[in-house]
Amino acid sequence: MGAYILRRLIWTPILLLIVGLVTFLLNFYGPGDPVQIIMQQYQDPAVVERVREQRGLDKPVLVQYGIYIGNALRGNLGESFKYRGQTVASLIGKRVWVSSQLGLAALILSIVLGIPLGMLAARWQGRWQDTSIISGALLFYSMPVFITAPFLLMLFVLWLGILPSHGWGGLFDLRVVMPALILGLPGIAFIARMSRNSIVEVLSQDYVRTARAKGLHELRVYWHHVLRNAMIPVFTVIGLSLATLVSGAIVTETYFGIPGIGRLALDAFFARDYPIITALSLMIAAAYVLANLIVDIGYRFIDPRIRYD
Amino acid sequence: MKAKTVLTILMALMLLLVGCAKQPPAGGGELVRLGDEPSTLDPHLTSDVDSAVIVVEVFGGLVTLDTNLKVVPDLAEKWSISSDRKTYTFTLRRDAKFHNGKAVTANDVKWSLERAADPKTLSTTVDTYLGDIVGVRAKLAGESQEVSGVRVIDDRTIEITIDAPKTYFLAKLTYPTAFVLDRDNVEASTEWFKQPNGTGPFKLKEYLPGELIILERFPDYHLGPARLDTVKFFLGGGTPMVMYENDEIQITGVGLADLDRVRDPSSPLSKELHTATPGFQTSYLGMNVSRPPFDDIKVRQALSYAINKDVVASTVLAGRVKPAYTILPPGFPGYSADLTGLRYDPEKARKLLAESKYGADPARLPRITLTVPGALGTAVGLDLEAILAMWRDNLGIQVDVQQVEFATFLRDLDARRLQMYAIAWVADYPDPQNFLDLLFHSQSINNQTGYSNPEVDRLLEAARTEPDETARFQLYRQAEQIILEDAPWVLLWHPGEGYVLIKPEVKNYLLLPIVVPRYRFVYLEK
Amino acid sequence: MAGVLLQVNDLKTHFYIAEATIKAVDGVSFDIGRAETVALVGESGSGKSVTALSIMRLVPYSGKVVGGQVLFNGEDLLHISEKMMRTIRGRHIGMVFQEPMTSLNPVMRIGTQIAETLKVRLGMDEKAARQRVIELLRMVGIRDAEQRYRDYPHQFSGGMRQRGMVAMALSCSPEILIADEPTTALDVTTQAQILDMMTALARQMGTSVLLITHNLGIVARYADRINIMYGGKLVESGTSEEVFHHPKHPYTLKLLQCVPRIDRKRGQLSTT
Amino acid sequence: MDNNLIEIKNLKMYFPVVSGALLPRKGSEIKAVDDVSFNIRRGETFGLVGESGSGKTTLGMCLLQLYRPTAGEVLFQQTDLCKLRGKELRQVRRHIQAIFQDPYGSLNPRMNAADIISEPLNIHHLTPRREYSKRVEEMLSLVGLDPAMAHRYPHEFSAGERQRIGIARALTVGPEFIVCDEPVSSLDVCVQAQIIHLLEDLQSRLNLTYLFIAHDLAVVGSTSNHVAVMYRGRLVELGTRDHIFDNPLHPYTRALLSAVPVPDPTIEKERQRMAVTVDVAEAFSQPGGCSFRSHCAEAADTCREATPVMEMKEPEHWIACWRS
Amino acid sequence: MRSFEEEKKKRPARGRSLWIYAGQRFMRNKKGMVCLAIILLLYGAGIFAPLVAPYGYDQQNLGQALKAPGWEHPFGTDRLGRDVFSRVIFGIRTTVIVTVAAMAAGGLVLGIAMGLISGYFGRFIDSVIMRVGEVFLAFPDILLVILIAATLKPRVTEWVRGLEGTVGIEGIVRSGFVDYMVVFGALAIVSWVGMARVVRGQVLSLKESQYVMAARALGASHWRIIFRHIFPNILPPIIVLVSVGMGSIAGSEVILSWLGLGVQPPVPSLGVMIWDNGDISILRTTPYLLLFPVGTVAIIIFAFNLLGDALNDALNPKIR
Repeated sequence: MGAYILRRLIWTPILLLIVGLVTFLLNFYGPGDPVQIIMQQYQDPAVVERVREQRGLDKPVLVQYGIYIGNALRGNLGESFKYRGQTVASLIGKRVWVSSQLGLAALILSIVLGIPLGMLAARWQGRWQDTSIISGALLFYSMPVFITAPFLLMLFVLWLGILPSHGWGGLFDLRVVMPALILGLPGIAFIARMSRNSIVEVLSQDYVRTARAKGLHELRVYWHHVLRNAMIPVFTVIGLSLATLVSGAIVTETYFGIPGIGRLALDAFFARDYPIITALSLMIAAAYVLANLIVDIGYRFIDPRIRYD
Repeated sequence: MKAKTVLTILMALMLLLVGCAKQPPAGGGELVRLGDEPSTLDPHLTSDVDSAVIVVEVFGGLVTLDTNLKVVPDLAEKWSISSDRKTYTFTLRRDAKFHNGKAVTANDVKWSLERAADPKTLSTTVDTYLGDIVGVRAKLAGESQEVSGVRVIDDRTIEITIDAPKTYFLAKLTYPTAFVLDRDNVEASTEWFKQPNGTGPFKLKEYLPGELIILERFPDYHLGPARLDTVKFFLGGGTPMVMYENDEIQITGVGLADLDRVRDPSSPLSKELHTATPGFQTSYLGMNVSRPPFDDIKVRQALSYAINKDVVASTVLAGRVKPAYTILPPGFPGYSADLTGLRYDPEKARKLLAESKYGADPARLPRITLTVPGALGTAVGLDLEAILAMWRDNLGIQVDVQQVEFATFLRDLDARRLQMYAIAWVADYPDPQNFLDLLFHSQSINNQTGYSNPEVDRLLEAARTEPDETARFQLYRQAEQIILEDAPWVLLWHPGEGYVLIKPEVKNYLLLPIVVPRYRFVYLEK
Repeated sequence: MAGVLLQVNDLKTHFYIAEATIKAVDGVSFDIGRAETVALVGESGSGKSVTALSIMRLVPYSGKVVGGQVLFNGEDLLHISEKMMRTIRGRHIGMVFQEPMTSLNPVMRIGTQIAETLKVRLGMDEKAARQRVIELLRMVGIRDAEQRYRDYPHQFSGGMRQRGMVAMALSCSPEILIADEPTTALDVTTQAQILDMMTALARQMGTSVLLITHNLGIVARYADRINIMYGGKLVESGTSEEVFHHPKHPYTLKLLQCVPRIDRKRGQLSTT
Repeated sequence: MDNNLIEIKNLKMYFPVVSGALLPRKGSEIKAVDDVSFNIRRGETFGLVGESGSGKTTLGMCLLQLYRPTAGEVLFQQTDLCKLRGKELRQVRRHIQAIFQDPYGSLNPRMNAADIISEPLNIHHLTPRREYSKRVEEMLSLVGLDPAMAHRYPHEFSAGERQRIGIARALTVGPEFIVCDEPVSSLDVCVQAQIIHLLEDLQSRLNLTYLFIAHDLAVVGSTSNHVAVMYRGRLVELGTRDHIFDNPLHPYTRALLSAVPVPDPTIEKERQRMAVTVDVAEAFSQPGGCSFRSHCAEAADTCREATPVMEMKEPEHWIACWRS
Repeated sequence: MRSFEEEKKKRPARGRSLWIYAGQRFMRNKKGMVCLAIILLLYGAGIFAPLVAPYGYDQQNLGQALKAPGWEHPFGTDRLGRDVFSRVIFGIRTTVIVTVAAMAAGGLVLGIAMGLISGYFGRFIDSVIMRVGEVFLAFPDILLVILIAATLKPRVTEWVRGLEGTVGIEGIVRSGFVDYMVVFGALAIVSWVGMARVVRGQVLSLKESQYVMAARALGASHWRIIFRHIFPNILPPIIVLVSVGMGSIAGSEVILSWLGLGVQPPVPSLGVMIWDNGDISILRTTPYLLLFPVGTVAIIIFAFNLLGDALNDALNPKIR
């Protein structure tokens, strides 16, 4: 186990280095020039050259990358091109936190609603309740945010008038309800479906028959024998979705005026704001690696059969 | 040039003297509205509207513009111009203060101008706005430490020398690049602009990037303090109409889809609807005159004659724009109402096309691709779709549309790779030169259509040095006339009246086409 | 034979798969006396396992007991409530399944799984249950029972898992132990140990055993009486001497002839 | 010993257990087959018995070169198969074939019987394509199946029929030697008997040589001429069928035999069991010495100190035990 | 439950492959059949859009703008007076093109190929492929799509347009096929990993199966083993994944339109129609502009997902 984690931890920086390099190369060789975008119509070649030189953009790409990594190791992620004068860390830091909280709220919502729905569907496996739960979940899964967001706004803000329409106040603020609901809906559907299939699978296992042959009450059979086994694959999915938390939800954040990372990321991409792009892609990659590690370690606790060595 | 979606450049500052006559009534409180994230709050780096909106409230310069686009004093109380029209001597106001109470001196002005011209500052606008000052280019090139054209006479007097007599120089000084900063404040930290010490009517009380900006009244403002206590800008975005109707914000623009509903007299919202003066902007479809079929002037003219802009503007866009028949927007210096442009005439269009070297058969016409910038959502508006349909119906020409992400678009535009492209030009400063010379002179780097007419070049060059304004404008009028006839552009729209909803308690909120420090006049009436 | 403990009368269990009805158990009758070992023998698909599951009312989803009686102490198990049935399962009828690898919950400790029945069915507290489980583990021949109590199934070998299953099945000293192919998946030496241990314990507790197997060798060694099944029906019943030495049904005869025996040589196998 | 078709010399098959944090390095190894030697004569059935984990299937895989052995030689007609590569190996495969245990898993469920049986012809280009169907019919009749069933799929056959198709597939290329890896262990007894009978019949008709791998002593006893007993990767006893079954010398062989029940209540109730105290899989990690010693009633100090080697105790009867 | 040999013998099973059985099971699945019918209906309508749609997609009538649904215009008209029903039908045609282009772009093929190679050959190749895959998984794909697709797309379309001009055909670019090919081609570079992992897992277990062992013992080449023995047996899970994947591709078109990466106006796509009208103001004033396209997309995603479920039941039956 320790060796496994160590191996993963050694692989992580290598992976991050590669991801960073790929991003850098894409930035460098991809079309579009951040200076040009900053300059808009002031395309004075002398000015462009001056800014490029000051920003170190005229150096060979590998040198630029080396400098970037060197600075990053010292905790300096550089300065944004578009948001001039602002450090990348100050731009990203708080927004990641907001996006993560929102993602977490959505995740919790989808777990809290998804798993019980899946259990109910599995309980009535093959009957109309099963079909309607799973179809209903799927229907919401199929709804783009472009319709759920306006609809919720109409319902909660304009008709019922019980929720504010925008802004962010943390996990324990009313304003989290709508965006979390919208982000959570596909998750609810996905987790419900997955739990349902997993539970159905586990129900046909021999040890469930053993548990019943022991004369256990059906509830106890579910709670002690079915659920924990059935949740192993569900856990993987939930664990891996942790990685997506930090990347934010562009459309939803825009609809509800949430100061999250999604919109910043998109704007940065379009403005070729390399320092932000690179920092974000490194952050997302790191989150992915971390989520994987959490899943792997978590497995060890859920499923005693797994051993890494 | 630049798309509507991407942020435009600050044009001018306006000083409005409205309300100065009366004593300010009570009416403090907080004004809440949506805002866009500023790229920067450093005036010397400011080059976009979103930044300028905040910057002009917090900072100020020697001069600014009034409602008639006349340059009026700000930190300077008066100035004199030497007889060779190259040297300007400014006298500073006695009561001009920074937010921390320190008086503004001539040394502050000099230091600020030199900071803007310092290559380390990385200002992208300094060449354009301060490049006329003697010594600025030398400092930018690293050849000198000081700007020789800026001289401190005494604490309250400063002298600025420019390289040649230029009538528009004072107007350029109204731009944030020329704003005055406090040296101690700037040198305190790299992110000093998050606690700026400006000279504007408002202090920056709080700035949470991506979330909000709160401005607070500066009680000692030299032109008379603001009445509002604070102004709050939400930067995170949201759904404006809902926010407005839910009383979360007090001002919002009205979109096309809501316009009918809001304009309906039975709607209570109709009483809160105001119209804004159009901005100085022209949107158009540029044609690369070296690429077939646009190498034939008749094809270009035919395309212009074949579209009924009046119908599109009034129905599809619900009157939110005005059809453009001239390059210069109405009300712009040098605008002449007697230029008619190419008006809708399908018969003439068909005839011109038939006369062109490609003939009347659209199948023989080289294929036309219209490139449209912008990434998020459809950059291709309904107006363009309507125009495409008119070309198809009136001329039988099927134009393909290609939507291209902005960075790539910009590069292709500069490389003159684009056959036909949609874009808009917003004036940087109120002078016809900013439109006509920049965009149509054959040697201009901004001439992306490749349009070249020796007669036009001659007129434009003559206008550059013509000291008499009337004569200059006459030269520009002649040039514009020729350009309109040569039709390198399919002119589309000038912005029409913008519709804005303002809560009834908000008073004296001025709807202006340009960025000005406007919040100091606003008051709330409970 | 000290009276009949379990009597199965004309049991019928059908499966409904894809519009076809499969009569897995088709009119089976037999009985088990107290402290007796009765074997149910048949090839795969003969319906012997379904019979056992029908007795326990654990027939899977697609199957259904459609007729007959299962009299346990005179009471028909097919007609009591599910709640009553739960008190029978584990407490009065224990069961050992074929696959030791999959029949134990992989994420639950062995000790916890065995203790579960004691706590639920006998109402023992944690401590008493634990004591009893350790005792049971020792009885079924697991060394270091205190440590092994905390092990997970995957830490046990196949034979040990089956010992654990036996401990679980016998934990409440049931009147009947149904052993469904308990050693098929195990090596021959392990098989002998487990069966010896299991029957010895059953005898000690006075528990009757319903031994379900396809292995005639095992039957010969452990069963008092034998029921041979074929195609869902009983074809022959009798004491083991009767069945082995004087088989009446041709199927029984064939079965006996097919079995390879270590005491016979190459080429002595019958293939009729 | 010209009569030997197969000679196995000091065969070893170790599987590395990968470990290490930085770079995967070889830690311990699992010695699945450890220094095994024996010969198989032309035309005989050589039985290999052992319990699960004894390495008997690995040995069969090594023989087939499906695993490449760590060390040792597998001589087939004096050619060392372990040294063959690529095309040469492919050609030899024609002569050495295999029958597998699981009648459900050994046939590709997406191919019908004719495809399965004709595939070897296709691989080795033995017959023109137009003769495939004739050949398939021949093979089906040979293994006692109705040629009309050629276009059925595996799931449409019974377990016994599937095993016959597996045999037909092995025979299509005309092999001399067949590794039968537990060919009947998952079949019902009567089907088992039929398949064994078929194998014996084919052996005499086609002059085949079998390596018969099984865990069921009774099956091995009823089919083999020579029998080898394997325990934890090593051979412990090797001899003729009668030697092993009537006069077992190794304590493990004896324990094994005594554990097999005889389907006769009269005999069975008189038989004595040899006590095997500990569960087999439990005492896995004791290095050196006789691996059976912890289960052996006769174990002594020598058994702990050195690994016993095979010694001939009587003609054609070898055993690896210090105590006999 | 073991299978019942006796019963089986009575069945008239004569040379019917597992595919046919799966087909029969699928036909009995009402849910699956309904979904298949819906998909066929919608796809049929999309493919034959010019015949099905009552109006052209760009047929404007400014005098008939913003008419609520009625007899003449079942889904109403938009601000340019175009028939929304016809535009939805043509939008479905774009969805058909999107799904076909996504398949043609090869993310699927790449994933399967990588999974097969990785799982089958194992060892070093496996480690390399899986490591590379991890980098791609960790890489934010939207970045790649924007940087590659957004910038490459104009070049590619320009090139194809030139090609169209020389060959004398028209409409390939206009249909959006090229756009989507480029976008999904870029996506393929990152998205193969998921499929590769599924395939690899399947291959790893099949590799040890006895019929693969038997084929190896027969001297079958690697390619024969991969394509005759392994590939057909990993198809069922792939088919299920593809069905569900088609749904998400149809859904992703909305996001692609939002990023400006889809078909170019005036050719409609459901995504463009949703994005253009995905606004609360539209929902309050002219909801039909939004609801009909959204409903259509939802039905397509929904049907593909349920179809996937049904295919799964049919192809990977488990005895309950």
